[in-house]
Amino acid sequence: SLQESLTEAAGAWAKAGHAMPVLSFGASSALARQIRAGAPADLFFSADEDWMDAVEQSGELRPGTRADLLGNRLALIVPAGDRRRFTLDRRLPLARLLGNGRLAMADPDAVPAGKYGKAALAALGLWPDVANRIARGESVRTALAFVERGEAPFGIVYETDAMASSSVRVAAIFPAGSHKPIRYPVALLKRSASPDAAGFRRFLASPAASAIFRRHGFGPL
Amino acid sequence: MSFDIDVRLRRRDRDIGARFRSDGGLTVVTGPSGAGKTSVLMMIAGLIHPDAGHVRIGEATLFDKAARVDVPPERRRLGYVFQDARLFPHRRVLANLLYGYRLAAPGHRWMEPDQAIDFLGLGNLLDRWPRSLSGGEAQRVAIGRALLSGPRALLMDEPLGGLDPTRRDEVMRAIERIRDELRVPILYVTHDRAEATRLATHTLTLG
Amino acid sequence: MSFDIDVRLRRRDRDIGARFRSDGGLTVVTGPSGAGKTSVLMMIAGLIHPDAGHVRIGEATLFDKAARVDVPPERRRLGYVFQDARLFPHRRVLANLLYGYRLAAPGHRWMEPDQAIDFLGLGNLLDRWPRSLSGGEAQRVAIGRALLSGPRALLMDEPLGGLDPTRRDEVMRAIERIRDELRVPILYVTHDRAEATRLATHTLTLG
Amino acid sequence: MLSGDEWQIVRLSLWVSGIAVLAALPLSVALAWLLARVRFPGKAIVDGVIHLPLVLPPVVIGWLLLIAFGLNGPIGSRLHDWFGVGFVFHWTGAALAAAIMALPLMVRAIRLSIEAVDPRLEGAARTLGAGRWRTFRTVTLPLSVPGIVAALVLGFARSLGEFGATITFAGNIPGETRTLPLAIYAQLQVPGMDAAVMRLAAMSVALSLAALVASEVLTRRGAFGAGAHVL
Amino acid sequence: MLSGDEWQIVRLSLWVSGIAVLAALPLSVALAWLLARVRFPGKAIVDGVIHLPLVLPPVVIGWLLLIAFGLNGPIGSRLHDWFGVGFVFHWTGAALAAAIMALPLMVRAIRLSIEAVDPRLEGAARTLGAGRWRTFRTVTLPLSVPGIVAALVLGFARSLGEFGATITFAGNIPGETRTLPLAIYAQLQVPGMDAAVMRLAAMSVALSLAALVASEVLTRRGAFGAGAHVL
Ligand SMILES: Nc1ncnc2c1ncn2[C@@H]1O[C@H](COP(=O)(O)OP(=O)(O)OP(=O)(O)O)[C@@H](O)[C@H]1O
Ligand SMILES: Nc1ncnc2c1ncn2[C@@H]1O[C@H](COP(=O)(O)OP(=O)(O)OP(=O)(O)O)[C@@H](O)[C@H]1O
Ligand SMILES: [Mg+2]
Ligand SMILES: [Mg+2]
Repeated sequence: SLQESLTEAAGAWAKAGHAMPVLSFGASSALARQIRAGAPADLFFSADEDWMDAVEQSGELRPGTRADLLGNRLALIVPAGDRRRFTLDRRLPLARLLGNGRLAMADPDAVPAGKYGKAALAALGLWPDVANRIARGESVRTALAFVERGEAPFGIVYETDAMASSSVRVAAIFPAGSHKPIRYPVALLKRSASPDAAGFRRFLASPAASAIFRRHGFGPL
Repeated sequence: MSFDIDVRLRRRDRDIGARFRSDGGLTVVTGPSGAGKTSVLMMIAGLIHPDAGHVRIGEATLFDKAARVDVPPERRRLGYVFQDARLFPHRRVLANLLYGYRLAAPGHRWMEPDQAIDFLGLGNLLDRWPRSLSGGEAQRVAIGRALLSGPRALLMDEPLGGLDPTRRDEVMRAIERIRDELRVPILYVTHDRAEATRLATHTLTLG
Repeated sequence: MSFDIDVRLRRRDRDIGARFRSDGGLTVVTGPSGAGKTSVLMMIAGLIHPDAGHVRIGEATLFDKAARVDVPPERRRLGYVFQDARLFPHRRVLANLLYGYRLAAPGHRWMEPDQAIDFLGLGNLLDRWPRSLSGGEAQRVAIGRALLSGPRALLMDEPLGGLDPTRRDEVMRAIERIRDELRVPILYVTHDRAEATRLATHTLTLG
Repeated sequence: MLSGDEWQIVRLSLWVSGIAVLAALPLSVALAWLLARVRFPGKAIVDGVIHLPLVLPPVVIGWLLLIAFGLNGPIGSRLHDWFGVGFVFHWTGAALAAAIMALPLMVRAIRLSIEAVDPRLEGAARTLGAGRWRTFRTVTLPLSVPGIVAALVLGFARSLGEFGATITFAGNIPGETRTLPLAIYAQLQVPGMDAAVMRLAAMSVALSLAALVASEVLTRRGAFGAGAHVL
Repeated sequence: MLSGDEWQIVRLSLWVSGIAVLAALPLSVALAWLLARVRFPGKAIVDGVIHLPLVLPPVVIGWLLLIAFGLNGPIGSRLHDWFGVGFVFHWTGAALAAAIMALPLMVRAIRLSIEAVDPRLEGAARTLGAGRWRTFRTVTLPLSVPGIVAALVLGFARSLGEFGATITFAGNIPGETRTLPLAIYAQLQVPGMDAAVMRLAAMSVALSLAALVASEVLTRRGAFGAGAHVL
């Protein structure tokens, strides 16, 4: 998730002599709804392009300020004790590897990480075999916990999440072509009254901020 | 001051009620268990709604089915000593005694707390919780609470039940004074013949 | 069958208790309000723990502080008619009457439900809820419930309070029979002199 | 009105909530009685533990359940070895989560009612030959019916609405653990699915209304002829 | 032990939960009385609406609050224009969410106690000259203290644990709406922060234990000399 790196970036921005931005973290859906309900926000940084589109369509964005800032990769993870490595392609017998176990991932119909995961598995032709073996989590974090606790032998999460947990190991990275690029768009809101907002948005795209994001595993675009 | 009462109530199996007039004094109400004595008192007090009839005490019409008069219990000014004591369990004895006294208009009061505490022998119970009282102690507090509320009439449902002969005699003397000197009309339920003979100016037998 | 009782209890302000023996029959307990009559009955029944003393009825030692005997109330087999009726509000009259009867060993029972219902005049109340009973009706049910539990002795706390003279006489006759024919020892609290004179084989005055 | 999938979700929700509440009831009664009528050392701790599911965010409770009842957890592994019972990714897990979340509400409601039972009636039962346990069964418990009914209603409603602990502990598996709240949450994550959300939410509301009405009828039945001598 | 930030979170949680419970109390008492003692058409609906926060997933409640109390919402816009009160991204929003979520528990506890008050005592008060309202204040309410205390405890605990509605409605803003559960959730999102989670969770538990102990003391004070003639 964006939470840690963004907090760090905000700290760096404040250290450079600016006012500390007020950050509110939550599911993209919740944030988008708050914006639509008239919440006094300046900037929307979303992990879900669909919700950014929805906010854009309802005319809340300041035109020309939307940009994709970060990218991420999708990882197949296993519990830390599992030493196997795999290559993710059509030949991977994922269903057989799962056995009676389940594949933990965020909700493939609702949450972005799940949607990307489903698309990638489908592109690899693996989805039909595992579709009824999915353990859906409310978020990537829930899916991660299932693998961390050994309840599920495999999980699909963002590379950034996998890197942050010592209880899981990345067994494979999904090929870039197997799903739409994972992008984190940011945009200024029409309602924004803060003079600092545009500056902070520019800062997030700056090399200084990029370094922070990269350290957490994001691929700045 | 006088009673002019006519109340009736339909119960599942039979009718209950009473009809009588009396020009003040103490009316003893007797009758077998289940005759409806308590029910009549409750109807007069406004705690049960009669199906028909009227309740007049002195000049005041407190209930009249035909004329659609129905004064709520708190404005009837009737001092009710219940068959069970019904003390407020969350107030100490003194607070129970003063509950009605404080609500009464000063002009309506006709007994002071000290007096009641004295003749009912409540002096050393004042800071006790009702739950810790013996049967007779609770009954005496209930009598005091009703007298102190400055009522225009008294409804007493076996008020001396559970009192020992000495207390009984003291309370009866007080009731006689209230009847004769203060001329408060009293409706008095009892099964005790001696009590009835001593106190009654009228007798009403139910059932 | 006999009572051998010595119970005492420290209360905040003073001590309460009683000490007496009697060789069966009916022991009337009198004394002013607050003397400790109810407390003594409760201690004998095992509902309050005495600070010292013993309770022996017939051969059975039910409580002995020194010997650390303390039989729980349900195994003392004492039929307690409380000063307030204490009927179970969630059971109809018949179920109240049969509560103790059903729990008693058949060999301990000495009265049948029909008998009790008959002499207490409860026939048309059997399917009523306690909450709808008049004071006297509830009291009669309470008496029946205690008698039917097949007790080895009776503890009766003003059992005739609230009964009309006719019922009173009937119940007293039944108590006399229980005392004389069944020879069940009885501890009987009352303030009524006539009742005491008629029923007492012994008298115990407290306070 | 509802699609086949949606009906399945409703049925599953009813089943999970029903089982959760019935399973939690005996424990709730026992705990309520303990807290209402017994003095023992560590009472505050028991009381505190019961309240945990209220105080901690449901996700944390789910996480703790995962640690304790998961296949690798101290309790879960034993239950699995001895009885073959699994919780994670299984409807039993959803029911366990719902029961745990409902427990504090149920205990408190029953406790309030037990505390309101007149101990003098219990004393009367004792003199009539009923031991402690029989007295509890025949006097205390029936007189606590209002609290028990309230516990059932509160517990059922809470179970119907349970989300965070369930998804964290049991996952979100269609037909197995996807109850109404999980389905609603998933729809909420998708822009433009507000109508589907509303339909499922309406279903939840309808179920709980039915439970409420049933409970009112139950309580009225259990009123022991109230209404007589009312004032 | 706790860092400065963490203390701030604890203080904010206490403040938000305290305000929420105190604000919900009068409404809870009024609703409890209505449901316990008054018959009126549409009673089932009122009862049902009160239970909504239990039955629906908290996130849905947060969303409904957002629709109603957001700056563009029918209520929120008016409150903002007239009183300058805003809820979204503001601690008042967190308190409102907590109060709404606590309401059904509080109403039920108080209702149970009011229903257990002997109406004959209310009748006695009436004959002594107390009108309906005074009877309620001087007899019914004080005798319902066990339910009120239970309501305060349950409500406070529930408020302390409130997460879903708060984050959806009021956002997750440090120092403003980031209460303990939101902070815990944030830490949970970060793998490997289990120690921080545990520390914050322990804080929640400590606060609610303190509330529990206080409530036991309160109830014992309000026992009106119980213990006499116990059986
Ligand atoms: N809800 C009810 N349903 C049926 N009968 C009732 C109800 N409430 C009271 N009764 C009956 O009405 C009759 C009159 O009751 P009431 O309490 O007025 O009698 P009472 O004359 O005061 O008797 P007591 O001397 O025993 O106190 C009784 O037979 C009682 O059982
Ligand atoms: N918890 C208590 N604290 C202090 N005093 C108490 C407590 N419980 C009872 N008492 C007192 O103990 C005394 C004995 O009470 P008990 O009920 O045994 O009297 P009694 O002889 O049965 O009186 P009555 O004829 O009025 O029923 C009374 O003065 C009563 O007030
Ligand atoms: Mg009567
Ligand atoms: Mg007594």
